[in-house]
Order: sequence, then structure tokens, then C-alpha cells
Amino acid sequence: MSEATEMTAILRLQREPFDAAGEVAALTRGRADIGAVVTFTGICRADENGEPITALDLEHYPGMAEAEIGRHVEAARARWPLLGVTVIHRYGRIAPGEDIVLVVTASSHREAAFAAAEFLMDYLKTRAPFWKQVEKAGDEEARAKTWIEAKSSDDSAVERWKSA
Amino acid sequence: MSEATEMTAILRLQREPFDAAGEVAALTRGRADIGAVVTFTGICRADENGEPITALDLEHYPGMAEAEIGRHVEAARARWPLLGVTVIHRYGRIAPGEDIVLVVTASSHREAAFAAAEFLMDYLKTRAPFWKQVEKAGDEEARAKTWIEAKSSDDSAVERWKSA
Amino acid sequence: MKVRYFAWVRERVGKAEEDIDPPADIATVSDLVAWLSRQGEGYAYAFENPNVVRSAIDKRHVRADARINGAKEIAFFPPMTGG
Amino acid sequence: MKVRYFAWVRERVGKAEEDIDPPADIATVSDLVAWLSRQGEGYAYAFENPNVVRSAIDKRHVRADARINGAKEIAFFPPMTGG
Repeated sequence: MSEATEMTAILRLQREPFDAAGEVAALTRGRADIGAVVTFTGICRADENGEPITALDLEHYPGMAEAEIGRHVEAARARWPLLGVTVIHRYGRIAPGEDIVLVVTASSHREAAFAAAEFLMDYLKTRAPFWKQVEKAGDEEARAKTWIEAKSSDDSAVERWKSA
Repeated sequence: MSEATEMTAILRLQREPFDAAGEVAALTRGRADIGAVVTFTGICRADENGEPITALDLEHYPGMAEAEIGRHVEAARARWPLLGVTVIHRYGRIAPGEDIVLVVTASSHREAAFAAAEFLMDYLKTRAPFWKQVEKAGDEEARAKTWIEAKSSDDSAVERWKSA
Repeated sequence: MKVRYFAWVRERVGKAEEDIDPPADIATVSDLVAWLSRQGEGYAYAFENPNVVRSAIDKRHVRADARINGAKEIAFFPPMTGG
Repeated sequence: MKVRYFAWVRERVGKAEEDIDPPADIATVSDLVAWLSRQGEGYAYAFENPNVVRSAIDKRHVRADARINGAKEIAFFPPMTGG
């Protein structure tokens, strides 16, 4: 492996919160070939479709989630000159204001870093086996949980990577 | 101003390094309406066009740089439903591995955050009055400085925002 | 063959996974969906709109016409909403 | 009227800024560039390819046909390379 194409890929699914800054530092530390780092953080909002929520609950398919994300990290590497990629996706109960997902992409130049981060997010939304439930306000007994429906805008977003 | 459209804009030009994580925290702290944060960090590489460099030296046009970036932050706000924007651009001598520029965009959803961050970076590259000089390796006397030439790929990148 | 269910498919079927032994003429994922739909009310409810339910064989997305021969694990779930 | 020079335009002209008083028939930025080019070797070198040099009036980008009447500060510089 030549030094010029050295690429770090980190992929983790976890219940615990993550430290975005620490992950960026881990990806860039000791390297002077990275010129651009794009970080996407998905955060739990306090509302869903205009209604207040108390939490999100994320279910996932262990094993397949890692495999599916790993395949898309490989596809991103094949498509853009990346020097580093980190994907961390949480599962379990997540309160408003907490982070849900982190994608970090590093490259020599900004175009590849932006494109790969968007590509990975579009695929995470539509292809990674995670399902979100919202927990609506109310006391312990009254808390209604509802599965979030997939958005057709997410399907259109992922389509753009197929034609190019 | 309604709470739903509350937007924080931070714009700084400085000689000192910045703390990307601290800036993201400042933008998102105490809010639960932000669902997506995109961070772009531009970093000084140890090479320019394949040749090793010892530093970049950034000159800027004080007053105009702030005004020009401010106008593009306003244009981004008008175009996408942003909840926060931070732009920090350093000037002066910057060593390989050090950060040069930071753009943070926050929105309810990822599409706006990604698009606004790319828009701002494309404009910073081509319209913000900054000029980069590279300092090539050598002893104090022999250090040659060369102005970096503008890239036509950056001009094409900025064109895409005009047709849409 | 192991079958796994996720999200509201799991809730409707009433279990997260089970081992099944479908008849030999069940060749594809859509054959299996039709067969499962006849195994009880929960299954019928879960697969009431088979076009909505997604499937994976051995942890890879597949279409309804994929052959199940040799599969170790087949999973059914709603459209994904991660990220 | 104050004129400011940046990057290699500044280096070629040999100064960062100066106050000038061009003749009354100098109406546009390109008139001013032509007039400055006649003020010495450094100026001629800085503006040898006038299409490359960018200009701003009162801290806003302008084209070469912009009128300079009323301008407080005119700046000349190479294409920007920030970000």
C-alpha cells in the first residue's frame, strides 16, 4: 500500500453518545495530506412533523447494519479519493438534543469530502437497516410510540448517485 | 422574530487557530430544533501541486473580506432554511496540519445544511478577498514564496449556484 | 431456515425471529411472503401490503423475486429510517 | 481617492496603498487601470494583463466597466485563492 492512498475507515454502531471532535482528531492526527474534512452530525430534534416528542427509539439489525454501511464506505472509497471515513450510528433511546449519527470524510480537496459525506448520508437514510420510533409526550403509561415513515424525498436523494 | 426562524450567524477573521468543536457547540447549545449540522474544515497540506511546502501565508483585504463573506451568509440564509451559520477564516502564516477555514451550517434537515456549506465554501474560494502564498522548503534565506494560482475548477464549482 | 422480523413487521408478527421449514415449492422471497401470510392473523397483517415490506437474505437487501434456496437467514422489515 | 493593492499586484506596484488624483476623463475602472499602467514600470508590470486583475470599489467586487465617480477606495488584486 502506497502512503499516498493510505485511508482510515472507522465504523461503529453503539448505544452510547459519541465525541465528534475526538473522531475528527483521530482521523486527521499526524497527517499532512488531508486538506478537507467534512463532518455531518444528525441530531434528535424535539419535534417530528410539528408534534413534540420526548425521545427517539432506534432499532437496528445487528450484523446487517455493519455490513451494509461497510459496503457503502467501500463504494465511497472506490468513487472518490478519500483519505479517511468515519461512520458512527447510535441505536436505542435518544433524547432531543442528543446526537444520532456521525459521518466524517477526509480528502485532499473539498469536492470529494462533501460528495462522499452526502452519498453516505443518503444511503444511511434509505439502505442501512435502522428504524426510528418516536415517543410522544405523556406520562409513563400514556407515552405513545409511533414508527416514523420513510420519506420519499430520501429515496429521491439516493437516486442521484446512480446516474452519475 | 419568531422562535422557529431564529438563526445565529457568527463570522470571524483571525490570525489564531480556532476550535471547531467549540464553535459547533456554541451554535447548537440549548436548541432542539436543529437536526443536522455540517462542518467543513480546510486544512493546510504539506504539499502544493506535489511539491513539499513549509507553510502557507494568507493575505486578506480587511473590511472587504468580512463584508463579502457576510453578504454570502445572507444569501445562504435567504436560500435555505438555516438555523445557524459560522464562518471563521484565518490569515497570516499557517503550518501544514493547521486549520485554515471553518464553515458550520445547522438546519432542521440535512439537505439545507449540506447545500449551504458547499455554497459558502465555493464562494469563499472564489469571491472572498484572500490570497495564498506557499513557502517552499529551504533555510531562512532560501525560502521561496510563490502565490497560488486560482483554479478554474473553483470557478466552475461556483457557477452551479447561479442556475439553480 | 431462520426468519427475522424488525420494527412494525416484528410487532405485527408478534416475534423477533423463528425457525421455519416451508414446503419445497416455496422458491422465492415473494413465495415465502405468501406462505407466511397464511400462517396466522399477525403474519397476514404484517404482510398485508407486500410491496411495502423489504427483505434481506443473509444480511443483504434482495428483491421479492430473489430465490431463497440456500439462505440461512431471511429478514423482513419496513422501509429503513436511519441516519 | 485611495487605491489599495493586494498580493502580487501589491508586490509589482511596490506599495500597499496610495492616494491618487486621476484626470477628470478617467471615468471607469478600466480607464483607471490604463492610466495607472502609465505611471511607472511597476504599474505596467502589475497590469500587464488587465483581464487577470480584479477590482473592488468601496469593498465590493466590480467589473472593469464600473464607473469610479464617487468612489472612496478602489482596490486591485489577483483572482482570490482563499478557503
